[in-house]
Formats: sequence, C-alpha cells, structure tokens
Amino acid sequence: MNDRLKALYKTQILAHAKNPFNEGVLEDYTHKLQAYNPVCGDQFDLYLKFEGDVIQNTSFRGYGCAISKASTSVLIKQLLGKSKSEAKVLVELFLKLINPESSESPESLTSDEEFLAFASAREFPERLTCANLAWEKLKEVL
Amino acid sequence: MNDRLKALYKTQILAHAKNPFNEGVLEDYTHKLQAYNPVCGDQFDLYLKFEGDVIQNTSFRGYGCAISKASTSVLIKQLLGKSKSEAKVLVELFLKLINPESSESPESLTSDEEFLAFASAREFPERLTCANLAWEKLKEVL
Amino acid sequence: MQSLKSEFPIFETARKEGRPLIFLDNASTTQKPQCVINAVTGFYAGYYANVGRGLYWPATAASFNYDQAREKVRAFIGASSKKEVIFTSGTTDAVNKVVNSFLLPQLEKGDEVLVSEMEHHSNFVPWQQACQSKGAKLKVIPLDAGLNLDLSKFAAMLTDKVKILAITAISNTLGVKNDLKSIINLAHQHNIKVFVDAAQLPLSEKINVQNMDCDFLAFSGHKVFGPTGIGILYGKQALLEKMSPLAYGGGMVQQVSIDKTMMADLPAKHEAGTPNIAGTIGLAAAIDFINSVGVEEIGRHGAELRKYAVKRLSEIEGLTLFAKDAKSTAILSFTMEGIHPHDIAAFLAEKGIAVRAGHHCTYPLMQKLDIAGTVRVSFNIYNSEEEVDLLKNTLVEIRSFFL
Amino acid sequence: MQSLKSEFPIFETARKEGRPLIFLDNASTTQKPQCVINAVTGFYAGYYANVGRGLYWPATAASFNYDQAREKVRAFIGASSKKEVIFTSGTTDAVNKVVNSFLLPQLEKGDEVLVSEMEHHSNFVPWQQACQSKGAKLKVIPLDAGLNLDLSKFAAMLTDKVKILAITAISNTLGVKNDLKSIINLAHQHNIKVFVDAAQLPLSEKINVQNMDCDFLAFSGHKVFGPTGIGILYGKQALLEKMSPLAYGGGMVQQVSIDKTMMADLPAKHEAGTPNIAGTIGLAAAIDFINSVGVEEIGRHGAELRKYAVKRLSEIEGLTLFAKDAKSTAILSFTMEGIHPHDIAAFLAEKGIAVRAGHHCTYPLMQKLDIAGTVRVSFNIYNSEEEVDLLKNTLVEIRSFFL
Ligand SMILES: Cc1ncc(COP(=O)(O)O)c(C=O)c1O
Ligand SMILES: Cc1ncc(COP(=O)(O)O)c(C=O)c1O
Repeated sequence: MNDRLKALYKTQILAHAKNPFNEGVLEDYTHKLQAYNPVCGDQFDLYLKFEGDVIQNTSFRGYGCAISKASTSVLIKQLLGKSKSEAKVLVELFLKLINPESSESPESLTSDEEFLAFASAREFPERLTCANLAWEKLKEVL
Repeated sequence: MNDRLKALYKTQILAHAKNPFNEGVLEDYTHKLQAYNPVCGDQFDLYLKFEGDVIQNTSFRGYGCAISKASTSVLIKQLLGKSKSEAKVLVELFLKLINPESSESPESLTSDEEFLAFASAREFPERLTCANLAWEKLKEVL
Repeated sequence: MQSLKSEFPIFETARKEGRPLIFLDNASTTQKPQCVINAVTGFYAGYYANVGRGLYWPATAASFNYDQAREKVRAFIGASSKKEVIFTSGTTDAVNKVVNSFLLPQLEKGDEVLVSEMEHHSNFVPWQQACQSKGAKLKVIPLDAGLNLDLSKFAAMLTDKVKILAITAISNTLGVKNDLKSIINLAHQHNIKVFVDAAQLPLSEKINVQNMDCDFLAFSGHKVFGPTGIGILYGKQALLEKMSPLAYGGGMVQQVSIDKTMMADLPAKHEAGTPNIAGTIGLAAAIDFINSVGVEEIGRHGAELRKYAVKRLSEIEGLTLFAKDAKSTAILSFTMEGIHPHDIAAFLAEKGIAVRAGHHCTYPLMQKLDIAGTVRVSFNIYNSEEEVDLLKNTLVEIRSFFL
Repeated sequence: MQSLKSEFPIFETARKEGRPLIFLDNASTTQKPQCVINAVTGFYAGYYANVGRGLYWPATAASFNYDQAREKVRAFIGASSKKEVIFTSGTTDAVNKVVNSFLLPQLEKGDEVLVSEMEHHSNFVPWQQACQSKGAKLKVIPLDAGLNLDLSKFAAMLTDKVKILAITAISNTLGVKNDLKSIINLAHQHNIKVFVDAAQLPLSEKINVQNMDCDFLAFSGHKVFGPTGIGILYGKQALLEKMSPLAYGGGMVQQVSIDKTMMADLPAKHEAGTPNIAGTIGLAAAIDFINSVGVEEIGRHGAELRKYAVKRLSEIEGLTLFAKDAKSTAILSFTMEGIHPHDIAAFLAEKGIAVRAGHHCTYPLMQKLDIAGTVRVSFNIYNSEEEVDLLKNTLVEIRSFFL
C-alpha cells in the first residue's frame, strides 16, 4: 500500500475506528449534537453531560468512514473531564493540526500521539471534512 | 463596394426596393396575409384579390430590408393575373432559384431578369429568410 | 478499444506521482477525446460569435454549426424533427423545466406522479417538490429482490390520477437497465405521459425516441464525452407546442409589447437567452466521435468489463456486489464488510484508481438497501481488463490493511 | 490596447476573403483571449472530473478550481461571501430563476413589478409573464427625451404594491448607463427589492454589490471574455437563504427520503445537477484577464471609442445617433435615412465589419423610439480608432450606393 495514506490511517486511527471510545447512547446527556456531512452521508450523534462548566461524561453513535469515526472517537475521549474553556483550546488545536494551510508544524503544536495521527490529513484536503466533522460541530456549544 | 454583394443588390433589387410595385392597401381584397420574420422584425401585409381561381389584383404594405421588400414587390407584381396553379409554379421556381442547396443553375431555371437578380442570395444563406419571406407565406393559400 | 485511449489526452498528460489515471467513474462524467476539445477550441479561436441574429461572418458560421449540432442530436436520438430537440444545461435542468412548464400548470391536489425507487435525486426531488407544492402525491415504484423494477406493483399503480411517470433508463448506482419500451407502453395505455431520464443511456445502446415512444427524454453532454453545461431535452412536438416556454427572454419571442409577448416557434420558443454555443458544438463533436466508434461497440465493451469485474470481485471475501446480474450496462456497485466506502475509495485513489463512494445521489435507493453508500465502478471505452485486475488486487490489499 | 489584440487568436486565424475581422458586436458577445481558451482546454485535457464528491485526483483538482472560480467571482463583484455567488447558465437563466423562486411564491393579484422601457427581453418577458400568470401588474418606467430613465416618473411609481424592481445597469441598445446607486436607494426606501441586470456592466466599471446595495445581480460569462453557458447570480445571503431552491436535483440536498428533502446550505442549495465546470474555470480565467488589464482601463477605452465614433459618424448626412451623449459605455446605436439596418449590416459584413442590426431584444424600446431597429456598434479592448474610421468610410459608401 501507499505509505502516505498508510501514514494517515496508521495505528491510532485504525485503532479508534475499530474500537471507538464510549460508543453508544448516553442516557443522561445534557447536550446532544448531530454532526452530519451531506456530501458523503457520514453522521454521528454526540452526547455530552455537562455538570456546571465541566464535561462529566461523553459518548457517540453513528456511521462514517474510518477517519471521521476515529476523529469523533478521539474527540469524545479527549473531552472527558474538560471544562468549556479547556475544550475550546483542544478543538482549536486539533483544527489547526489538520489544517493544510496552517504554517505551524504538527510537532510544534502537540506531542499527543492521538492528535498527531491526524496531522497527515493535511495532505488530503478532500478528507478534511471527515477529520473535522465532529469537532466543527462541537464548536457550536463551546 | 464589394462586387459579390453588389451583385445581389444590383439594379433589379434596388429598383424594386426604392419603387415597389403596387405598394399600399388593397381595399377589396379577398385574402390578406401577414409575412413576418421574428428574427429581424421585417413585416409585410400582402393583399390578394381572387376572382374564382385567378388573382385579379394584388398589393402589399410593410417594412423590411431592401431584399425582403424587393422580393415582396416582385412577388406582388408576378402574381398579377395568374391562376392558383400558375402561381404555385412561380413560387416553387423562385424558392428553387434562391436555395443555396439547389443543384440547378439559376440560368437553367429561368431567364427572367427580375428573378435572376435574386439568385445571388444563394451566396448569402443568412439573407435567405429576407428573400423568401413573402413567398413562403404565400404558399399557405396556394 | 485500447487504441482509443490515446484519443483522450488526459491519459497522456495526467500522472499522479508517476501513476497513470485509471478512470472508473464514468457514470459520474466521462473524459474528453481530443476531437471534442478541438471543436470547442476551434470555435473560440476560429469563428466565435453569438448565434441567431448576426448577418456577419463569423455569426453565420456559428449559427450554422449550432443548427448542425441540433441536427446531429436529432439523428442521434432518432427524433423525427429538429423541433423536438431543445438544448438545456444538462439532465437536471431538463427535469426541472419539464416539471415547471409541463407538470405544475396542470397538477392538482390529489393527482399523482410516479417515479421509481432507483431514481437519481435529479429525477426525484423536482417531482417530489412539485407534488408537495400542490398537495399531489409522489408514488414510488419499488424494486424487487433482484433490484429490478417490480413490474407487477408498477402495473397496479397506473391509475387515471397519475399525471406523469418519470423513470430512469439505467440506474446510475446499480447499473440496472429498465425495459422502457414495455413500461412506456403500459403507461400510455392509461394515458400517462412518460419522462425518461436517459443520463446513463447514450453509451449503452442506440436511442430511438420514436421506437421507445417516450414523451420526454433528457441526457447530459458531459456523460457522453461532451462538454459540461450542455444537455438536451427531447419532447414530442405536440407537447412542446402546447407547453408554456421553459424559460423567457431573448431569442424566444416573436414580438414583445408592454402588454403582451408572442412566443417564437419550436425549438426557439423553449430556448431563452444566449445558448451554450460552445457546448452544442462540443456535443456535436462528441456525437461524431460516438458514431465513429459505434454505440453498440461502446455498450458491448462496457458490459463486458462489468461482467469481468463481477467475476473478479466475486473472488474477494466479504465483498457484496449489487444487482450482480444486471445486463448490458457498465455500472457496478459493491460494499466490503467492515470497511467504509470512502476509505476504500481513498485507498484506490492513491493507486490512481478513480472510483466513486457514497450514495451516488440515490438516497431513496440507499434507504431501500439499508446502507449509507456503496463503492461504484463504471466503465468506458478507455478501460480494460488489466485495470479491473488492478482494481481487484488493490481491493484485496485494502482488505488486509483494514481487517 | 492594440497590443492586447494579439491575445485573441480569432484575429490571427480568421480572415474572410483576406480581410481581418473587425468585431464591433461586443454587446452581443465578446471574443476570447488565449488564456481563457487554455484554461478550458487545460481542464479537459489535464484534470477533468466532476466536482463535489470525488475523493480521487483529478476530482479534487476540479473541485478546488471550481471553488476558486467562485471566490474569484466574489472578489470581482465585491460580495462579502462566496455563499452569495450562484453559478447559472447566463443572465437569462438567472432572471428566470429569481422570478420562479423569489417573485412567484409571493406575487399576488394586484401586486406590481417595475421594469424600465430600455430592458432587454431577458429582463422584461420573465417578469411580464409572471405578472400575467398571477394577475399582477407590470409597470414600465419610461425614458425621458434624452433617453435616460425618467427619474421623477420613477419616483412616483414607488408604492408598497411593488414587489420588485428589475433594472438594467446599461442599455444594451442605447449604451445609456443608469444611476443604480440612487435608484436602489430610492427603491429601498419603499422596501422594494432590486434585481440588477448587469449583463453590460462588468467591462464598463468595477462592480461592488455591497456599495451598490442591490438585492440581486446577474451577468453572463460570454460577455466578459468567458465561455458560453456560464453566468452568475449574486443575491444577498439572507434572501438566498429564505428562497426556495432555484432548481432541484443532485448536489443541492442534505438528505432525501421518499417523503421529504432537506436542502444543502448556500451556495449548493441553489445549484442542482452537474455544473458547467469548464465554464466556471473559463470564467475565472476571464476575470484574471480583466483584472490584469484593469476594469477601469477597459471601460475607459470603450467609452473613448464611443465618443470618437459619435464624432466621426455625426459627419455622415442622414445618420441619426441615439443617446449621443450617454457617458462611459461602449455601445452606440444609429439609423440611416432610407436604408434599412439589415442592409447596412450586410454591406459592413462584406468589409469584415461585424455589427448588429435589428431590435437587439429590446422591442419595448423600439416601440418607444417608433423604429423597427437600429444598427448597433459596441467596442472592446481590441477595437481602435482606425476601425471606427473604416466604419465611417464604409457607411459613406453604403449611403452613396443606396441613395
Ligand atoms: C442588458 C442585457 N440583459 C440580458 C442579456 C441576456 O444575456 P444572455 O443572453 O447571456 O442570457 C443581454 C445580452 O444579450 C443584455 O445585453
Ligand atoms: C441517472 C441520472 N440522472 C440524472 C443525472 C443528473 O445529470 P446532470 O448532473 O448532468 O444534470 C445523473 C448524473 O449525475 C444520472 O446518472
């Protein structure tokens, strides 16, 4: 297989796509968001439970390609226990990381392996909407 | 001026355009036809007075370029005194004469100067609808 | 067929990281032979002008070629008169215009419109929205287990409430071809007009609208080697004459006064504004090209490649083929267990293999199949069995990478 | 400017009986510079694919360029967002779509629509027919003696019955330019929306829709050095969001089920079907070309040639110039006593001079002027004073031949 693409899909992404974090419906959610990509039909429901300013619990359910699923899974995992403002910082970081027009190198932005795995998305602008689907949606409640 | 075009407009056509035959309204007409070219707005009313099978009187009134006016004038002149079937033959002859796809040479079709003047229209397919405007309309009553 | 590939410059010039383009997305759009590109360029560089009213060269040359293009389309679809050929900007444009000018003025509450479950959105949503705006009912002809139109259910839907049947000739997702002649015959027995979405038909078989007896038919130039932005609507002359104009504007009037407009005769009546002249000239060149190869030849090659692909892809474990036995078309859809169509398409793209993944603008069909999408491959004259082999081998690699 | 002529291949290749083409029919359509032809060819031969959904190269390249074209148009007209730029097949298409999606759903018996007496049929007939279908009233703003819009009569027509004002920026027959900024301002004071027919505007002055504050604006690519079959509709975002889609089909939906369709966001919502991708890419190249020369420069050159033509043609006896003093446009109409416009055009054509004769799709204006047609000359960057001189001399010859 092609190395460039393999880099994108490498272990982190495949791992999350195959074994997503907190997949399922969260019964006592405070926020439910639907991340939907009309171009490809990918669709994820995100469930968040806020207590005050803090995201106490998260889950998601839906359907999409490996990249959108993994990126949603990473989001759901990373949000856990974060405050609104912390979550905001995280989302900005992730979007910068995958932005092909970003001038900063991925490694200068973070050392988190889960995040860095998505940096290769920069080379695949057509997959950008897969990688940022859930993250862009989350912005709406932050 | 260009000889090719001058040939088209030569004396017969200019003469008819400037001094049309029987221009005006015929009061006691039996048939009135409107020849209209939507592409350029040229428009002529043709008045015919049939007595039995014979066209006893004719006239026309309207507005158009030199070619459409002259060809209408020639039509109005040539129809005078003709029977329906004679008129039919005339119209067919004229249309053949100006048809760029016709295989017969103009001279083999007629020696009538008034007719032959229009043969150059073969070289100007874009003016065909000028030259045949009234003649095509007349077909409807023959 | 392979020799024809050299007539398509994209396969010469285009390399992605050294790899040639293997274009298996022909149901979406087709590549352009040099003769079509030359026809468009030759027009712009050699005799460009507007059509219809100019007395000067190059306006006369442009008008002549525009008129010739209409004649070529007429012959291509076997219509009896050029008056029945209306240029549009594509299939979708044609559907919308027939909905607006033919259906809507007569559609009333309680009326019905028939479409099928395999329609492309372009031949589904316009009819659906028209029905909703008038309180009419959109009825959807279901597919049977083999993913063919359920003809007995269809027969039961034919009532005198139905104002029109809009049906595709070939499913752009499944490659299933409908038996239009008998479908139209049945519909006509109930005085139902039939609109045929022929977007996928012209490279599959020779179209003959008189033989088919459809009331309307449309296709797009870009799917038959022609330029983008051009398409045709065929309509029976009596219908086109009765309908109000598809659009209003320059070129379609006889006379305009402040109170009244007299419309021009067919076909001008339905073509308002400056047409896509270069598009018609390119489409004419595409038709010449198709005729020089032969529609039957093109159709046979595509169908053979589909058959070969069915055979080769069947060897892959966990791969599901849809409408496997569909005949004489060049379109094939499949899914692979546990791997999302987009991931498959992305990996194929890295090998230079262009396929389409997703719903293919056929959501209702996806719902029926209960899937979010498929991978679709669709063949044309520049494709070969070797390319199918490469497709197969790459799919095997993908499977082992993901699973 | 003369050096630019060499960028238009038609002037190199085209000879009619040895004579070069003198193209004075630019209000009808414009010739194409090599860079526009190359952009179209480069797309077809180098990276052709459909846009929007493909994950493979060349689909990503096609999509990128398509999106870039929209951005170029946005900047070209000074819109605040790409969402406000909708691709159409031309000005006429844009007018019809605004009539269908914006006006008709709200138009009621007794309502009024305003147009002017100088409108092109494309910005007249669609509104007229819409009014007739609903029992609404089309009101026509008259021209004053100088053939400018009669602004005091216009002001008196502004009532709350008026649903929309559709007005041209520049008369394609007279070359008269309207003071849109104050017209729109006045209309807005009465809450009347304004549609601007900008077909003749882009090569006359820099467009800025935000400054002009129009609600809708449209022009055609082929009149600004671009390909045929492409045009744009600008609309204020809030209006485009509220309106129902201009057409339905593939590419403009979020989700479709048998009962319901959810439309996509702007601008996709208003663009159904495969777009004229090559057209948008060619239009983008045309905009680059215009920007490289400078809109002001192009406008000035055209206006100067008009002024020069007014001076030279005034020397001819029996020649009547219309709207002689119209400023800063490149269009000039005239008649010659005793000689029909078509005869003049035909003789000019024999010298290789391309002009237009007739009603120029402005019948209402012809009725006002009480003539059947005019000869119209319209200038562009590849025209020169020498060509005007030749025009003048040939007109003198024609006069002596006919009289
Ligand atoms: C003022 C004006 N409006 C509208 C149009 C129609 O443009 P198109 O034919 O490109 O749709 C034209 C050109 O013919 C025009 O000059
Ligand atoms: C069956 C079918 N109908 C309609 C269309 C729409 O064609 P276009 O996008 O060219 O208008 C397509 C292609 O996308 C199609 O395959």
